[in-house]
Formats: sequence, structure tokens, C-alpha cells
Amino acid sequence: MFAEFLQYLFSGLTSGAIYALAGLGFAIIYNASNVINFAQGEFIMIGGMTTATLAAAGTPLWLAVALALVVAMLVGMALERLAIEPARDADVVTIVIITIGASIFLRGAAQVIWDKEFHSLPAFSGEVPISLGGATLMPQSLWVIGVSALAIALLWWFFNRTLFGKAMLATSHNRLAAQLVGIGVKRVLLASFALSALLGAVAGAVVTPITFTSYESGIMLGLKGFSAAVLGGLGSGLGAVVGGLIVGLVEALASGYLSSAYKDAIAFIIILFVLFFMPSGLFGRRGTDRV
Amino acid sequence: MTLFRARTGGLLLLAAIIALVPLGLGNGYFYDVAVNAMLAAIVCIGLNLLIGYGGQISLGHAGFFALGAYGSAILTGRFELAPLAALTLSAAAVGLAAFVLGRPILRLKGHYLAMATLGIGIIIHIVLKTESGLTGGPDGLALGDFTVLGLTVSGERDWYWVAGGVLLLSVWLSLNLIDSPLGRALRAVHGSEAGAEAAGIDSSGTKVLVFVISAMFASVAGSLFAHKNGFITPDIGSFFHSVELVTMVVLGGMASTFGALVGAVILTLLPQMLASFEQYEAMILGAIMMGTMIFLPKGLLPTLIGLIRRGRGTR
Amino acid sequence: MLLELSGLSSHYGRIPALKGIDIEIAEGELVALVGGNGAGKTTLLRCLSGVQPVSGGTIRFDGADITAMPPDQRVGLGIGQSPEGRQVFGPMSVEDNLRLGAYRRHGPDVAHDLERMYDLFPILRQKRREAAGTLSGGQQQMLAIARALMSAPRLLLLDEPSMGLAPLLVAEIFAIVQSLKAAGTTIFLVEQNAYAALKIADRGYVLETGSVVLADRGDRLLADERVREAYLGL
Amino acid sequence: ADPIRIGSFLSVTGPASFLGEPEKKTLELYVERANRDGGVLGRPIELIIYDDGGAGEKAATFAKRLADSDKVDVLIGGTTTGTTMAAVPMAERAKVPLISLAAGIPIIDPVKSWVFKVPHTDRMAAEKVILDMKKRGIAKIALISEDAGFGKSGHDQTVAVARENGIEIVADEVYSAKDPDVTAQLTKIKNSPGVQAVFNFGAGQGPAIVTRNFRQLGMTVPLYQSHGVASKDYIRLAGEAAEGVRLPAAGLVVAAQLAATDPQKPVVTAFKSEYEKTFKSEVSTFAGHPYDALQIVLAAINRAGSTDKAKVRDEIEKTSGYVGTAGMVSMSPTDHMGLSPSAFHMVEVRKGDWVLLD
Amino acid sequence: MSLLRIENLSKEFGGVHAIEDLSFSVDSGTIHSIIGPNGAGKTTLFNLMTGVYAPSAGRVLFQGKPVTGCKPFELAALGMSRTFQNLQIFFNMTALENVMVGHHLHLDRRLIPSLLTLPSLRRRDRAARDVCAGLMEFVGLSRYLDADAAQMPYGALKRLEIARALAARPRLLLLDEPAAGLNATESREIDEVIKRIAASGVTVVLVEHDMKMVMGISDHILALDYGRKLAEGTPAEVRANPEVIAAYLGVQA
Ligand SMILES: Nc1ncnc2c1ncn2[C@@H]1O[C@H](COP(=O)(O)OP(=O)(O)OP(=O)(O)O)[C@@H](O)[C@H]1O
Ligand SMILES: Nc1ncnc2c1ncn2[C@@H]1O[C@H](COP(=O)(O)OP(=O)(O)OP(=O)(O)O)[C@@H](O)[C@H]1O
Ligand SMILES: [Mg+2]
Ligand SMILES: [Mg+2]
Repeated sequence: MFAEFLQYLFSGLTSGAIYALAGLGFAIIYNASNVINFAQGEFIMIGGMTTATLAAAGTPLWLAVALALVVAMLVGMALERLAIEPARDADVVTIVIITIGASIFLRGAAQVIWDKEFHSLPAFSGEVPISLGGATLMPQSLWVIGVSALAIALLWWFFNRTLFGKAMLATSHNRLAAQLVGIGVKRVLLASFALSALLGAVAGAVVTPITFTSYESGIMLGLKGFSAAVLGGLGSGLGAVVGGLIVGLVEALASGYLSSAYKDAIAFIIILFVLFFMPSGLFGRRGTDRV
Repeated sequence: MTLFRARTGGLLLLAAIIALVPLGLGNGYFYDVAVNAMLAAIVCIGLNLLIGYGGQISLGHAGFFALGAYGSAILTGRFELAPLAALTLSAAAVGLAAFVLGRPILRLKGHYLAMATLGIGIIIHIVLKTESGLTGGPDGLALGDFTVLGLTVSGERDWYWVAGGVLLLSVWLSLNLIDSPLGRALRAVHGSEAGAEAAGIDSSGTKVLVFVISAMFASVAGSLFAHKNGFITPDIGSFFHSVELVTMVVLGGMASTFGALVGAVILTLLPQMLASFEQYEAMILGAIMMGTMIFLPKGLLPTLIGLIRRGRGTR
Repeated sequence: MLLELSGLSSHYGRIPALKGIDIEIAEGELVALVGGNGAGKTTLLRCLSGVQPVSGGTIRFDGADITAMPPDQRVGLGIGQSPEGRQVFGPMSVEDNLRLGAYRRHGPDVAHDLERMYDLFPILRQKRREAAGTLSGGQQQMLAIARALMSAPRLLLLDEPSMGLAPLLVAEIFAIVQSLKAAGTTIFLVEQNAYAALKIADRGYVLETGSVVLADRGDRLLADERVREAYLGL
Repeated sequence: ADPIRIGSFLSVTGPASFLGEPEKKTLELYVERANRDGGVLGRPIELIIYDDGGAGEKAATFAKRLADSDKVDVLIGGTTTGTTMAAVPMAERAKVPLISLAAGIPIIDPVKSWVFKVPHTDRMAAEKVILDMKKRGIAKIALISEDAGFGKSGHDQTVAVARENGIEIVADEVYSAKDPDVTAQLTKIKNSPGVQAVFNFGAGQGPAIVTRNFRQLGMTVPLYQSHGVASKDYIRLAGEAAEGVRLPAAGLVVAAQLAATDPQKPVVTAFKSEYEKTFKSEVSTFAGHPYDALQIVLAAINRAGSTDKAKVRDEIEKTSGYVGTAGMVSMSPTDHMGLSPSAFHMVEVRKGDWVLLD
Repeated sequence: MSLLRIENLSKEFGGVHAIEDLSFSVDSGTIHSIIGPNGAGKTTLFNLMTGVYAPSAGRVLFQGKPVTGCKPFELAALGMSRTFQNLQIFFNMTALENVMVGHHLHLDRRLIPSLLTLPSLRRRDRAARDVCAGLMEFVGLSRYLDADAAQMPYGALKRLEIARALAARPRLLLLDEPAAGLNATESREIDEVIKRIAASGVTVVLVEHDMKMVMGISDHILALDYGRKLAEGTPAEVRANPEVIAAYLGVQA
């Protein structure tokens, strides 16, 4: 019985850590610009596809990953410069539509540049399952969990301990005031897109051995990442990770104990329920606007 | 006064366009696309009340559209209700559901609200996909023609006039509402909830009201769409369809009833025009979406009207 | 001249808000700008900081043309502003707000200045960990001023610094402005409390619907009939 | 001469692109071949393809467009049951013959006068698997399927076939196409008492993930897949874990291993080598469907001697003894598919390749 | 008779006592000012009285009835109207529309007539337009009649809030720093406006740091410090109170 429960936990952790990584990318851009970047999933896809195709062509894994990071970062920065920056004064919804347009565009481009096939990568540390209390866990899941943990730590440090990180937050809260204190808001926004694209690419590389990748794999990751980020509280790195893990665990436990057909629905019901009681998610900033 | 004139003028112009367009419609396919555009416009006009005027986002409206469609299909098919009764009953049920869900959900703001509505849309989609005993599952469900007062609406030409009529009615209702004290209250809630409350406006009640209205618009359009197509699949309730609807509203121009209409027409036509670009279709569509929003951030219609006004020198 | 504006104009859409402003401020001067609601005072300060597009004329700072310079670089040159409406970073702590005021500065001086701000406004020390958005209106105003001071500006732009402050603090603010001037900071002060502003100012400008209509020494403006009637309520 | 127009709406992108993409390639390839060989009735063939992205409502509009605007003589398409069914009312109303490439039984049952289909039904695949299980003495099985169209209808057919054959389904789980991990569902199956085999109905990357998670959990009972994975991609993605997996596949996939006496052998060998030579990628079961559809249509037009839609429809219905990639086809007014049940072969994955079992 | 009574009211924000055990009452038809240092709790008090915040303890009585726990819009319907220190302008509307929103409670708000635009509704709305335009003139905003609120300077927005609050035809009007951002001459105009409002029978509660205004027009003043009552009385009494001088006024006022 316990082994079964443990197995559900592991399954949930694996999916959850993937969602968490996706959610973290949302958090970064949100922190700098209050924008939800619906193309975040596409960064993950680009990271995964680039790594997978390069690796398949014989490039050593580390080099493939490094190149994928570069590619994703360039795409992220181009997106910011060409599409987000010119519309900086627009409504938030307008910018959301731009990012949706960007995700459609990038998906279309990936389909032209690559193909419609699924691509895979060998697991980084082999495929021998680790047995624990009667349940098994794949080493690659540990990679995903480890990368998420590292990413939260780095992001926490960045946003709470570095002036540049705080400048990013300041830019999202009040662009005008940020300019008045001397923050180069264009640089900040560019950096936030570069950073989240980078994180997306890392995510793409580590999850591909588990989920495979294809030109369309960004859709689901984007959606789940968004859910994770919102559930955890927008802008909070820890929140995105906790949110991702909760979504993953709820899905796994719901499949195990309730109904696998309704596992996604159950996950969304839980999210709705949490939001009813905590309208800014688990770790989101509480409203500080006074009248 | 000027508002009133612009309103009547707009309605007359729309009626004229609806009356004249068939002259240029070569065959059934064009009629069909026109009907699709008009039905989408009806949803968008309702959604625009919520998004453009009320300042609330919904990424789940395709769910209400689908509930209307499936409501009609199931009530006419399984329970053998008259199509008009099924449509009305579905819209009422959707309105009720929106009312019940609206209270807790509309307390949420911005992206949190987007998430909650998205969740509701997805849950509806999952139920439609899973409960195949009732809905036919992923493979869909067939339904019969629409009949009113013994007249059968069949074929895209009939549908054109029905959809056109309902569209005109929707536009008229929407313009009336916006132009009323209630509509002003709605916009005030968008501007500042605290300010609106201080003026005696029940902000959450107002938001719920417009949420219910917009859901019912979607439901009616869904019912009509289902009868028009004769067959529906759960795809109409998908997240993508919800996003498409919001995009139509924003693209056409938020807080503009005619803008929502224009957005719906354009985004219905665009994929048809791009269909022959094959694998470049997605790239072109994405680029057009981005480009429009970058260069016309207020949306197509408001920007165009602004340009025309400027050209004429009136402010 | 530290700051020279010549023929400066600015528009909101097609509506002009500033119509050819000529203003000069010498290093170390304290200059007041008065004008009624909608005269364009805020617009002018926004132009100086680079957050409002200029449609004509030039801004020279310390001899260099900065008309097209992006706002962050102007802060680097030493132009700091306490804006209208306070504009604090609401969800961030008071201390983070102050630290960000010194975003372009580095070194140990920053910590020292932070202490100085806390000494000037003890309530900010008390609330250093609170989110700036929860402060009272007047407390936020103090924070906005202190944040501007944190950039150690050569030219300080103050947009209605006394707004919402209790009488004791209003006096305090004007004392601070005077001591800053004494320490060599050049100050451009927009104030509705025209009496107090002109009293401490070396020179003053009167702005009406986007144009400078009067420019003179502070004391002379205080004695000017038009000023007394329109701005001093006398 | 006036071209013969063939219109097609396929799910080239979207969740069913693993079906639609090879279908499109095949259609283009063989229309070009037919034209090179002089067309039909001395007229060239013009092919118009639209991508419906897997959405039924788009398919309906495109079907209408093909019929009304492009004035095609015959429709090939509907990659999925949903897209086909959404287009059926249009085809019936416009009176254009439609040949579907989807598996769902509702397409041809009840029979609709203008609608035909070429692929095997899911039921045949399910029967093949269930019979194989029965042969091995398996009585209790677990079912895991994808929640989208292909998996869902396969699931429903399997449940029915299992009941008829006295096989008990002791666990019945579902996953979504893009789930990163299905160990939770498989754990539940693993812990269901008495499971003697697991049958996965799905396509795309899902079955590969199921296969890998299955091995990862150390499950040792036989694993069956559906014909949805009958392409080398599956083996490539699932890797080692695919060893020993059994599934029903069209002769096409194992063309070289077919008995020399098999009447399908020449057809599928030629098709397979042609396809793989042109596109440099492994052929899948689904690539064959449009080939069959096209051959049946062209033959019917030939026999009708014109593109008169009613005549073509009648001729399609009279198709008899056509040997295609899916098997032998003989249609009738009551059977608009006409496939012999022997169309599927049982294969097993051994050393990274398909091995024909029967 | 007192229009508004505050009884033992307290409000805490995570340890900070913004208002602590405060009691006082406001008589009908008077101008009642509340002064105190920054952070004394004046705005918080407004928020408690108008239902924006729920008190931690104590209660508010309006027209003799307890209204603690009522929502802001319910209190507005009872005749309470206010302006905000942190402006709550509808920037998506014109100035006139902002004021017309203030008049909302006196218009036809039913859904069906709105959807059908019944003529009676139109007529009332048009009449309201004239009333509201008159109010804008009253507060000195006639030049902004057609302006979008987003185009108005700060000082004009403060007046716009007053006009909007007046449009509700309140019995009790709460003004939070109406003169902030106005110069001395403009402040005197607002003095006049407030006096005329009071003369028309509306009770006014005023929070303001402009002592000239407060001392000049108030019937009664309440001085707060750290959320507690520091002093209360006529302007002359409060002005002379040494504690008020020490905490708030400074040597001269
Ligand atoms: N965002 C805007 N869009 C359009 N016009 C504007 C905008 N902001 C200000 N204006 C106009 O520009 C002019 C100058 O405004 P500004 O805010 O500079 O005045 P101000 O002197 O600072 O007034 P106040 O004392 O009220 O702060 C005004 O007529 C105002 O209506
Ligand atoms: N939402 C809140 N969260 C935390 N603290 C708050 C909140 N609202 C008010 N406070 C605190 O309560 C105290 C009183 O604030 P309030 O705004 O009522 O002061 P005030 O008297 O209006 O001051 P001012 O004259 O500066 O406007 C302040 O110390 C403030 O920081
Ligand atoms: Mg100003
Ligand atoms: Mg206050």
C-alpha cells in the first residue's frame, strides 16, 4: 500500500518538477514586466529540439545543451526586442496576445526548420531505475528535480540579494519610477527574456529524455507552467516550483486513487479551490494597493 | 447625442452590409464562412462586454460556447426538445452556471482570473471529451436542423439570414447596455473598483452580471453553430478556441462593439486565406497577430477610426 | 549654466502641454516653479528626466545636449526626481525602495546615505521592512523624496514635495531643501505652496498654460501682485 | 483537358499530425505518379489539400470549401473520426463522395450514401489483440488508453471485444497525449490483482512513454500496443523498453516478411519502397490509407468514364477485390469499407525491429 | 443629533495599531475635520467608516443604525460618499462620465430597460448629464467637461473626485485631503465649495493638512495621533492645545 503511494509520489514528482521548471520561466518575465509570456513553452521546445537534433547529429551532449542555450537566448532576446519592446505602452492583454502570436509563430517556425517528428535524448545518467521503498524513480527525474531546486535557489538569490534583481522587480511594479531612479528598463526587460529563455532551454534539455520533444511540445508545458506559476503565486520562484509539484502530485494521486480520465480536471479544481481562498496564489504578493 | 447618432448609424451600416454581402458571396462555402464569422462575432460582442468594458479576462468562453452547442445537441437529440426550446434552456443553464461560478471567480484579478476561467474552460472540455455516453466523446455528436415556428433553417443561405439577424440583435443589445447607466457602472468597475463602490456600485455584482450575459451570448452562438454544422466535436470547447475568441476581441479593438465584430470577422477569414500557404500558415498567422498588436495596440477598429478622425481634423 | 532649456515644447498627442520654454539654472541655485493646475509643471519635470517625449527645443545639462538621452543615463549624470503622485515601488520594502534610489551608485557611501535618510525621516526607519504600498500618503511622500535624495543628485527635481505632509513636516522639508542647497545641490522645485517655495528660492518662474509668463528673483515674485493674487491666495 | 479534382482535408498539424503528415505525403506522391502516367480518362489530376489541424469544425468548413468553391469531384479525408464525422453532413448535403482515412465505425455504420472509408476499424485491431491474448491463455487484462479520439474509440472497441471473448478487464486507465509520466496509472494497473497482460491503445509519443514507464516499474506481464504505434518511430523513442511488445500491424509495416503467397505482398513492398525512397523516412500503417483511397477513387472514375459524382459514388460502392495496403477491399451497398478481417498481422518487437508472428 | 457615531473602533495591520479604541461622533450639518500627523490613521478611519476595511473591534453607527460590516456600495446607498487620498479615478472614461458614475444611484439601473434603452431611461440619463455638468462647474472644472480623465492634471482630478462624490447627493461627505496639490488660491476656491456644500445641509468630514482651510471652515476638529484621540473641540481649542502643537502643528499655524 505504502509502496503504491510512494510510487504515485514519485510519478507526481517527475511530472511536477517538469511543470515547475516551466513555471519558473513565467515567474522571471512576470517579475520584470508583469507580462505572462505565453511563448514560454516554446523556449522549452526550442531548447529540447535543438539539443536533441544536435545530439542526434553527434554533438557531445554538453555542447549540444550549451548551443541550445545560446539559440534559445537569442530567440528570447529577439522576441523582446522585436515584439515586446515596441508595444511597451500597450495594455497587458494586448501584450499577452502578442506572446500568444509569438508562440504560434515559433511553433510554425520549428515545424519548418525541424519536422513534425518526436525527438528523444538519451538519459543523462542512464536508465537504471532507482528503487526506494518498493517504488522506482528514474535518474533523469532527479536531474529535473535538481535543476529546479538549483533554479529556485539562484532566482531567490537573484531577486532578493542582488540590486539588478531588485531593479527587475521594481521595473514591473512601476516602470516610470524605475526610469526615474536610473534603471535601464529596456536592458532589464531584455535580460528577463534572455534569462527565462535560458531557463526554458535548460528545462527543455533535461526533460526531453523523459517526455520526448516535438514542435508542439511547448503547448502543454506552457499551459502547465502557467498553472504552476499562478497556483504558486505569480512572480514567486518558490511558488512556481511548489505550484508545479502540487499540480504534478495531484495528477498522479488523482490517477492513482480517483480517476485518470479526470486527473487534469481534478488538478484544475484544486487550483480553483486554492485561488478562491488565496486570490494571489500560495506565495504571491498580497495586495499592497491602498485607497 | 452624437453617441446616439453614431450608434444608429453603425447599426444601419451593419444592417446594410449584412444585406449586401450576399451579392458577393459566390457559393455555399462563402456563405458558410460568413455565418461562422457572424456567430463568432456574437460571442465576441458578449466577451467584449466582459473584457473590453468590464476589464475582466476570460480564457474559458469556448467552454460556454461548447455547453450551448452540446446543450442543444443533447436536448434535441436525446430529449427530443424543440430546437428553440433547447437553445433557450441551454442558455439559461449556462447563465446559471456562470452566475454560480462567477461570484467566487470574479473576485480574482488579472492573470489569476485568466487562470481560473481557463481552468473552468478546460474542465468543461474534459467533461465533454470523457462523458462519451452523453456527448459522443472525442468523436463528436450529430444533431438535426434548426426549426422555428415550423420553419426549418437549412443550408447556409438560410443560416446567413438567421445569423445576421441574431448578430444585429446582439449588437443592438450590447450598444444599448454600454450606453446605459449600467454600462457606465461596468466601465467604472474597470477603471477603479474602490471608486465604483464608493459611488454605490456593487462591483462584484456588476462583474457577475456581465459574466453571465457574456456566457449566455456564447451559449446562444454555440447552439446556432451546432445546428448549422449538424455535427460538433469537443474541440469547440478547447482552450485554443477560448484563446482565439479573446484574440478576436483584442485584435478588433477592446471596448468597441464593432471592433469585436471586426476582429471576429478577420480572424475567421484569415485562416481561410492562409490555408494555401500550407506549412507556413502558422508562422504567417503568428506574425500577423504580433504585427497587428504591435502597430495597432488599441486594436484595428479604434485605430482606424482614430486615423479617420485625425484625417478629418475633428478631435 | 548647469541646466539650459531653450524653446522646449512637448505634446500629449496633438495637444501641446509646453510651448517653447526657456529656463536656465546655474550650478548651486535653488529655483522654484509655480503655476496653477494644468500649467505644465509636471510635464516639464518629466521632460527633464526623459520620461516624456520632447517635441521641440533642447535640454542642455552641464553643457551637453541631453535632449535625446534615455532616462537612466540622465540619472547617471546626476538628475534625480521625486515625482508627482509619489510613485513608490508598492510591494517592495521601504529599504529596497531607498536602495533602488541609489541604483546608479556604488560603494560604502550608499549605506551611509541610507542611515542619513532614516535620520531625516525616522518613520521610514521604523517601517523599513514594510511594503511601501502600505504606508500612509504622507509617509510615501517622504519615501519618494528620500529615494530621490539617495541618488545623490547634482540637480534635484522636486514635484510638489510638500503634498500631503503634515505642517510640521512641511517645514521640515523646506529646511531640508535649504540644507541641500547649502551643500551645493542644484534644486528645481515645483510647489503649490508657492509662498514657502518662493521664500527660499533664489529665483522663480511662473508657468501658465505651457508658457513661462514671469521670471524673477524669488522675493520679487513674492511681492508681485499677479503672483499674490493667483497663487498665494492673498 | 479539364483536370479531375481531388480535394482532401487532413490533420497535418495538431495532435493527429502523426497520421496526417504521412497521409499528405502519400497523396502528393501518388497523384504526381498518376499524372506522370497520363492521368485518368486522359485528364490530369489536380490535388487540393487543406490542413484542419485536427479540429472537426475546421474540417467541416474545408470540406465545404472543397465541394463548393474548389468544385472537387471527390473528397478524401478526415484523418480522424471526429474530423470525418464533422464533414459528413457537408458531403451528404453537397452530394460529393467522401472517402475517410479514419478508423471509427460510426463513419460507415449506419451506412451513409456518400461516405466510405479505407482503414481497418479499431475493432479489427482490438480483435486481433484479444484473440492473440486468448491464444496465450490470458483471461484478465488491464487496459490503458489515450483520452483523445484514436485511443478513446479503440478503448471502447476493446472493451466490447473483450467482453464477447470472455476476457475480463480488471483495470482501465487513461492518460493524456502530452502527459510526461504515466507511472501512476501503470502502478494502479500493476497493483490490480490478476493482471496477465496490459494493452495500450494510443498513438504518438504516449505509447513510448507508457512502454518506458512500464519497464521502469519492473512489470513483466506481456505488453500489447495498438496499430497506432506501427512505425519505426515508436521503437526509436521507446528504445530497449520496446523489446517483446506485441501489436497488430498492417502488412505494409512488415512487407518483406510477408509470405510470398500473400496477395498483398507485391502491393505493399512496392508502396513501402517507393515511399521510403522518396521521403527518406520509415513508412507507417497510416501512410497506406490515402494510397488505397486514391487507387479506389481513380479506379472508380475510370470505370464510371466520367467525374459525374453520382456515377463515381456508385462505382466506388462497386469496388471489389481491390488489394491495397490495408488488405483486400470489396465494398457493397451495405458495407462501405469492405475490408476482410484478415488485414492485420501480429508482430513483435525483437532487437529493435518488427518480427511477423503469423 | 449625531449623524455618525464611532464607538471604540480599532484597526490593526499585523501588529500596527492604525486606529485604537477611538470614539467620537459627528453632528448633522457640520463640518467636522480630522487632523493628525502622517500615519496617524486618518485615511484608515475613512476606510473603516465607508466599509473598505472591516474593523478589528468596535462599531460604526450611521443615522443611529450600526453599519459595521456593510459593503462600501451599501453605505453609499445609505448616503455616505467620499473622495480618496489615493485617487480612484475612472481613467477609461471622460471627466463628465466620472461624475455621472457618482450619480449612479439616482438612475435606472435595471437590466432589461438598459438592454432595450427604454426612453424613460434615456431621459433620466440626459437630465443627469446636465446635473453633473453643473457639478463640474461648481468645483471649477468647466474647462474639462469633454476631457478624458486620463488627460487631466493632478489638481483637476482631486476636484473631479469631489464632484463625483457630490453627484451621489450624499448626507455625509468624507473628503480626504481635497486641497492636496492645489495652490493657496485654488485652496480658497475649495474652501468656498465645501462651505456651500455644508450650507446645503450635507454633513462634511474633512481630512486635510492645509491648516488655513481646516481652521477656517471647521465647526469641530478631532486630532489623532497613533490612531488615538489627541484632542477634540472647536478650532480655537484645538489650535491652542499644546499636545497638538507638539505633535502636529509646530510653533505656528
Ligand atoms: N496623459 C496626458 N494626456 C493628455 N494630456 C495630458 C496628460 N497629462 C497632462 N496632460 C495635459 O497637459 C497639461 C499640463 O499638465 P501637467 O500635469 O504638467 O500640469 P501641472 O502643472 O503639473 O498641474 P498640477 O498642478 O495639477 O499637477 C494639462 O493641460 C493636462 O491636461
Ligand atoms: N493596508 C495596510 N497595511 C499595513 N499598514 C497599514 C495599512 N493601511 C494603513 N497602514 C498603516 O496605518 C497607519 C495609518 O495610516 P493612514 O493612511 O491611515 O494614515 P493617515 O493619517 O491617513 O496619514 P497621511 O496624513 O500621511 O495620509 C500607517 O502607519 C500605515 O502604515
Ligand atoms: Mg503636476
Ligand atoms: Mg491619509
